[in-house]
Amino acid sequence: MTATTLPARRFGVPRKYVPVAVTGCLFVAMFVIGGFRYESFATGQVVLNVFIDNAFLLVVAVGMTFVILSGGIDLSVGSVVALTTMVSATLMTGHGWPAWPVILLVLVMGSVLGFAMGAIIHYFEIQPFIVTLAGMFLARGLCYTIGTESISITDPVFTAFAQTRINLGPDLGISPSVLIAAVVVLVAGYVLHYTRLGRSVYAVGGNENSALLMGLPVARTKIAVYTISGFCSALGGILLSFYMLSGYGLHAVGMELDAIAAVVIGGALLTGGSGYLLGTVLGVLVLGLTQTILSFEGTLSSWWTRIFIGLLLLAFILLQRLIGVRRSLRPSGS
Amino acid sequence: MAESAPIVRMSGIVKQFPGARALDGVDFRLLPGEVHALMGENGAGKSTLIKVLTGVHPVDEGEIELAGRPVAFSGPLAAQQAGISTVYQEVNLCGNLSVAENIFVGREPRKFGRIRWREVYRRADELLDRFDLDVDVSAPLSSCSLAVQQMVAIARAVDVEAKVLILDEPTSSLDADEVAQLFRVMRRLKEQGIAILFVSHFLDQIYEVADRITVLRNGRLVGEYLTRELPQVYLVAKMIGRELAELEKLEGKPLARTTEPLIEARDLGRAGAVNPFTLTIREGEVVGLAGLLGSGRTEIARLLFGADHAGGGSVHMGGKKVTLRSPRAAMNHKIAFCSENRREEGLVDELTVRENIVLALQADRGWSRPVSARKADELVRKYVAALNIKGDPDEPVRTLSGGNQQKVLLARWLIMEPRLLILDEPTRGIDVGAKAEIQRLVVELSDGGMAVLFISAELDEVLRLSHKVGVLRDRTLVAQLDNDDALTTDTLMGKIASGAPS
Amino acid sequence: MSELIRNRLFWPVLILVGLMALNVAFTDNFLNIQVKDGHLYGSLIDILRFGAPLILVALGMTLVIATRGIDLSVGSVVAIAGALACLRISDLGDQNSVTGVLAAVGVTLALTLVLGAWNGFLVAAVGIQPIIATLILMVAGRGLAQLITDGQIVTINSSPYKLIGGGYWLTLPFSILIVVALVALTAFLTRRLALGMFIEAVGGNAEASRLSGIRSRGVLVVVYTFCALCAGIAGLMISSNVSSADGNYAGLWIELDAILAVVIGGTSLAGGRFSISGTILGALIIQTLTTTVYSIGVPPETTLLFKALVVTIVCLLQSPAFRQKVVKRRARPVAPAPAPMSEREPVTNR
Amino acid sequence: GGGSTGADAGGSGGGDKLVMGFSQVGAESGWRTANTKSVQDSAKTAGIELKFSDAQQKQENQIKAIRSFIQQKVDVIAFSPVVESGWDTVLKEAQNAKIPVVLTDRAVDSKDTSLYKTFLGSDFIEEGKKAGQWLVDQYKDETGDVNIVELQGTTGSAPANDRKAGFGEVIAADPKFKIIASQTGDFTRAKGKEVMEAFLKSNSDIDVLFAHNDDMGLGAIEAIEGAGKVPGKDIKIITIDAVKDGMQALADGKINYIVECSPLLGPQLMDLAKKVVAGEAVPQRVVTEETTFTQEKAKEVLSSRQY
Ligand SMILES: Nc1ncnc2c1ncn2[C@@H]1O[C@H](COP(=O)(O)OP(=O)(O)OP(=O)(O)O)[C@@H](O)[C@H]1O
Ligand SMILES: Nc1ncnc2c1ncn2[C@@H]1O[C@H](COP(=O)(O)OP(=O)(O)OP(=O)(O)O)[C@@H](O)[C@H]1O
Ligand SMILES: [Mg+2]
Ligand SMILES: [Mg+2]
Repeated sequence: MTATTLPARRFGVPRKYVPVAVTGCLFVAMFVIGGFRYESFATGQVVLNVFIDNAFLLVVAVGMTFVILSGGIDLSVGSVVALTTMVSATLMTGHGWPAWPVILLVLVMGSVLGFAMGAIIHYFEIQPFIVTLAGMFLARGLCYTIGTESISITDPVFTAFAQTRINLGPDLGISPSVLIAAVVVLVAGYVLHYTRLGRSVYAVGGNENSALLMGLPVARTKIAVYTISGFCSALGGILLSFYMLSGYGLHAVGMELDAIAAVVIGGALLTGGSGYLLGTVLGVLVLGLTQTILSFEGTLSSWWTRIFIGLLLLAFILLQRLIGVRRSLRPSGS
Repeated sequence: MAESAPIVRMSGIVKQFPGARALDGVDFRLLPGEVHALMGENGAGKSTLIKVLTGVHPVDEGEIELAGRPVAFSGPLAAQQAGISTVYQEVNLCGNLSVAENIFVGREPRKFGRIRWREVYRRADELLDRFDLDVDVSAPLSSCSLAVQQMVAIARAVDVEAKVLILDEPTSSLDADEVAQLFRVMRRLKEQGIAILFVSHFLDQIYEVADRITVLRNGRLVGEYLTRELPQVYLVAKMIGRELAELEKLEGKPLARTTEPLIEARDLGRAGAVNPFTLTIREGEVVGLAGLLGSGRTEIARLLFGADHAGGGSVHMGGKKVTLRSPRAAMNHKIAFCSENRREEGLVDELTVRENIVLALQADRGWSRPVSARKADELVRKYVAALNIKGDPDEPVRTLSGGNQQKVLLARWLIMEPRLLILDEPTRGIDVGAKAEIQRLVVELSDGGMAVLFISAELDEVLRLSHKVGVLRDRTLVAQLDNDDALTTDTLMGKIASGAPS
Repeated sequence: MSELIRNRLFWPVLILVGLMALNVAFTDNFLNIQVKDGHLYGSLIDILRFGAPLILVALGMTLVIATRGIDLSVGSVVAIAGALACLRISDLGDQNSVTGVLAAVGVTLALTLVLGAWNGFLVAAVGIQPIIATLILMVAGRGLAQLITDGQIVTINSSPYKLIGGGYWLTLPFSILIVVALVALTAFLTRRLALGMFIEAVGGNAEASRLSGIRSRGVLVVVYTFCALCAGIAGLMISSNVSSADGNYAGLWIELDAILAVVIGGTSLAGGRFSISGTILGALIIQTLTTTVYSIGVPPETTLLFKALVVTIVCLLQSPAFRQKVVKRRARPVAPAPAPMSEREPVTNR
Repeated sequence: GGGSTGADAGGSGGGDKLVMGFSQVGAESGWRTANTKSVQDSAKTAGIELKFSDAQQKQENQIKAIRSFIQQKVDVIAFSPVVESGWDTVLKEAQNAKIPVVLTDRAVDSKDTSLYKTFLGSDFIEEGKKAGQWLVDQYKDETGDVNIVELQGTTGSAPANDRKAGFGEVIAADPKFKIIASQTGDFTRAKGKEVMEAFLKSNSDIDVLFAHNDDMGLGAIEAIEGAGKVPGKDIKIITIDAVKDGMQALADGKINYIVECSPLLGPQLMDLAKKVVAGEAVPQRVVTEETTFTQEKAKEVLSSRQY
């Protein structure tokens, strides 16, 4: 019981940050290899493009991070994104609504949907996988009921958001969506690490029963988490509308898997309670950079593209595991 | 002691679980500024009463009053807000959060809604210092031993400004020093007028700290007594409903020096867990391990069972070197290990009592040779009777009371008929009757030739059972003492504290 | 009666019956089963026939989920199996040669075993989270399937192969016989032998199982391999049914349907207890739902809404918490519950 | 803008070989694969370096790919849009980078037609109309109701929407044509068969089947045979695409009519690309040569089909 019983724990990166650190290093390594392999790859704009092209995914993945940290899962995000684009496009193009009320409306819609799913999950004790799967069917079904065609968005506000470039230097620029995504990440990071809600999310994810017995507001936390995810999906949907300038029921098919993959690649555990937002950001970047590499490669047929994505994912996860395990073996613990 | 108005009053409480009536018309009251012990055998309904009080389970019938007003809490949160702070029986914390957070989560010091982390760590450090606990408060809780976790849970509950403090078997894996610390804190709180409800199976502890005792038996109230008016023997009689014959006497343990060494660990060790040690266990010998929290007792047990990989050294059985690469390998050498943490490392909650009991046996036989239903029935019936396990063998094991769960775990390993049985805190959370039962069992088994490695936080118990006691200090096996008449708890304490050979 | 309601298969059965009733109301001869060309013919038989691959995939998925895992790669394995088998058969000189077809099927199933073992290896030995470990094969596997077919649809004309998914034997659809055999085998392995207990133990508490001497890794590898094998056989059925292999679409999203079937059947995604009969019911519910959509003429645009509605109802009905909170709340004012309880004999622990 | 090609020092090929970035929708069907092959092969023959990118049926992936083509400074960008709308932003970026764009297979709905040079491809609505027209002609003497079932493509996808619309428009002229059931078969044989089986159970008198592609038609044929009916006789079948298996079935008399939708755009595309890069004028719209097949015609051309 003296201080000497304690193993030195403060050398290097603390163990809990190892997965994130490893992911970060691997991301940099990928970028460097790409830079050597392809001409005009190692430019700042390539990195910025990864942000531009994945701003919506980033926002959606932030919401997913909350859900996964709490030990749940949200399969509805992709459909909610599609529904958002569809509703925005119909209201603006079809009914001539102005942009801002539409944005407000869809954000509320996404949150309400998330809230409803969260409430069902908590109060009726149904598994999140199923509830959000039903939510996925529902949102996608609503898209098709609204219309099966793709609808263009010509609203000036949306067009401005889509086509404005914020210059960061010579030949370097980002879209406003990137800024929005960045703000979302910062706010979410703050919420997760500096508010009671955030810490409750971790606690509920760690052990829901314990959290309940410790007197934490489990119901509120779980419902909040799905509401946040719904909100983020809607916001991601708006960013996707900026990106595509169209609403379409087939937008963002399978985006839920991308979001989940990003969160997990970033080192979070699907069982909940472990992971960091920074990891999610890195996870999104890794997925984005993978795609960039593929199009720079430019010679892969469709199926080799898929195999290659799989292999890259595998290599990444394996390296992450191997390096991570070796690092975390050093301190004691069973 | 002037009787003031009770702060908690429960009357006519009934709680029915599917298959068990856990509480049947129980009355209970708790006065401010007293330590009130709730006593009863395993499965008597103590934990259930506490859970009903704090809203974990809704009551079926009966009334609860807090400070004279009827209440029905929707959950622990509501109870906490009303001033009832609780440590539940099994450590209920979040292993993924840091030690400090486990103490403060949900009530972190904040400024403009922003958590002040420095303050959190500082206060956590301070608080744990009060319990003489030296841990890195930023380390994840899961890296701490069960005992530390239990202390953290207590620290959390004590730190809440509450009118009522409930501690359900808080001392089950604490050693004497820790318990003393806890009692000091409890007395201080008592002086501040806080009512404390305390559950423990250690009678000495009850008599040391409790003012009043309520006894439950089979979900019914037996009575409420002042501690000083109720001698121990009567208490036990009230708990188990009959006289406990010869609790203290355990016969038949001549030092079995002549037998063959069964297992020898030579310079076995694992970096960061336990320093290399050499230990011989003979057939029919009971070897006790004594030491403080985190001194490495559990680590030794895990190494001998192959649960962790040894970093160096070797294990020999019957003169031949064996490698204990996995629990499987150890089981092949007829070694059994009853873990201290029954919830995380022992039982499979969802499986039935029957399945949990035959699990190891089945694993040993492999998937293709199922234990026949008849054999399983026979074994289960035998051990349910032998260990007096209360509960339906076909119900999930999680519905059993804590002590009965511990017995199930024990039964799992006893049916393996091992040559070396490693028991890590086997009497944790077990009532007096059952404890005597288990102790007698250990003696019987060793008389029958089985070697036992016995780990317990209670030095008395270690001394009573062991032929030889290994003393651990700072993860090092500092001494191995023959248990002759010269060895007393005091000499052991001295060893643990100083480590110097006496 | 209350015994019946408490049975965990009660609600799935009720829902299945409800869906059937809906069909009967809309379609005249829904329950008709005739013998046509020497085999059984009718909507009910269709549900079984088209449900067969889903039942198989869900069967494997049940065991994986029971170990607290999940297998996203089943859809790709379905595609790979179909692709490889059809490719091998199309290379045969005589596509109707039974030995040739058997060889093709053998090679294919061997490959699916390898794929499953690969998943199991990643999960058990490398320690990757199941969802990601199988995501890798999900993505790459579909590419592999397309690589095998060269992106085309491989069409074959082989009557022995046709038997697997589209043929009949003793007037019964052969695919159903395969399913029955596999289900019986699984039930035997898990319920008669001790495999089921090991799976449930590993899923319930992996560390405790390891300390009880169960080779958790081995169990995991076996389970993932079995799941891939089931998916492989399902892939053979699907490709055999239409005598062609489609690398891109075969088995697309079947993993979601399979997981849904497992959960509707009462197996928790948190691992532990599993129910094979529940899973079969779940798969039948999903297939009946699909057939219902076709036969009562739900327009394609609203199909998903309909599905969402049914899934929600199913899950709500199955949730004890829902029944307690919503159904009981209504009942309470009519008859105060506690009264009869106290009259029951107290259960004593003697 | 246009002609400034020489200035692009980039392109990984170096030298003065023309570099084309081509963003394909995916590999979701045999048709699409044939399309990809045609583009790749003719690029090789035309001496054009092809940067190929597969979008796996997602528009966002196509936009990403185009953006990366701009980054790689290719000489010309060609792509088959997944959907019509939503291309303005990225096409403007291409315009700013002075990279000409050629659309294949499907148009975009941009108001600003200067964003792309030309559009090469077939017209899905027209295909639906051709199918409908044949039906109207076939049944012009029939007085009773003609019961039609329709197997749609993937819900919401462009070919499904347009073929349905074109077909519906033509047959709407005569009220005797009744679509009694219409359901998606996801463009696949398996679904086509499954849906058709259900149709056959719930509708006893089906006269005509219109399938949005050959594959669903082929699946449906199996279902019809399973129900003891004769495809092509008891139930007339019209499909679209004219892939090899479909043509075979047509020649065998199991399908009655196929509207061609040709995937072999490669040679024309390379031709256009060269012209565009050289700054030559090209027509805004180039329609691929497509025909229709009856059973007789199918027998003649069957041996010479490439895909
Ligand atoms: N969730 C539950 N479901 C069904 N039965 C339960 C449940 N919880 C407790 N029981 C039963 O209620 C009875 C009382 O259990 P309780 O946990 O209150 O005992 P206890 O007095 O705390 O015993 P111990 O000293 O062993 O902790 C036991 O028979 C137990 O099996
Ligand atoms: N007082 C303490 N301060 C810091 N760390 C501790 C303390 N007590 C235990 N630990 C941690 O707990 C870990 C587990 O130790 P181990 O399980 O071997 O102990 P033990 O002797 O079995 O004690 P017990 O089972 O009573 O907790 C050690 O690695 C140590 O880091
Ligand atoms: Mg208890
Ligand atoms: Mg210990």
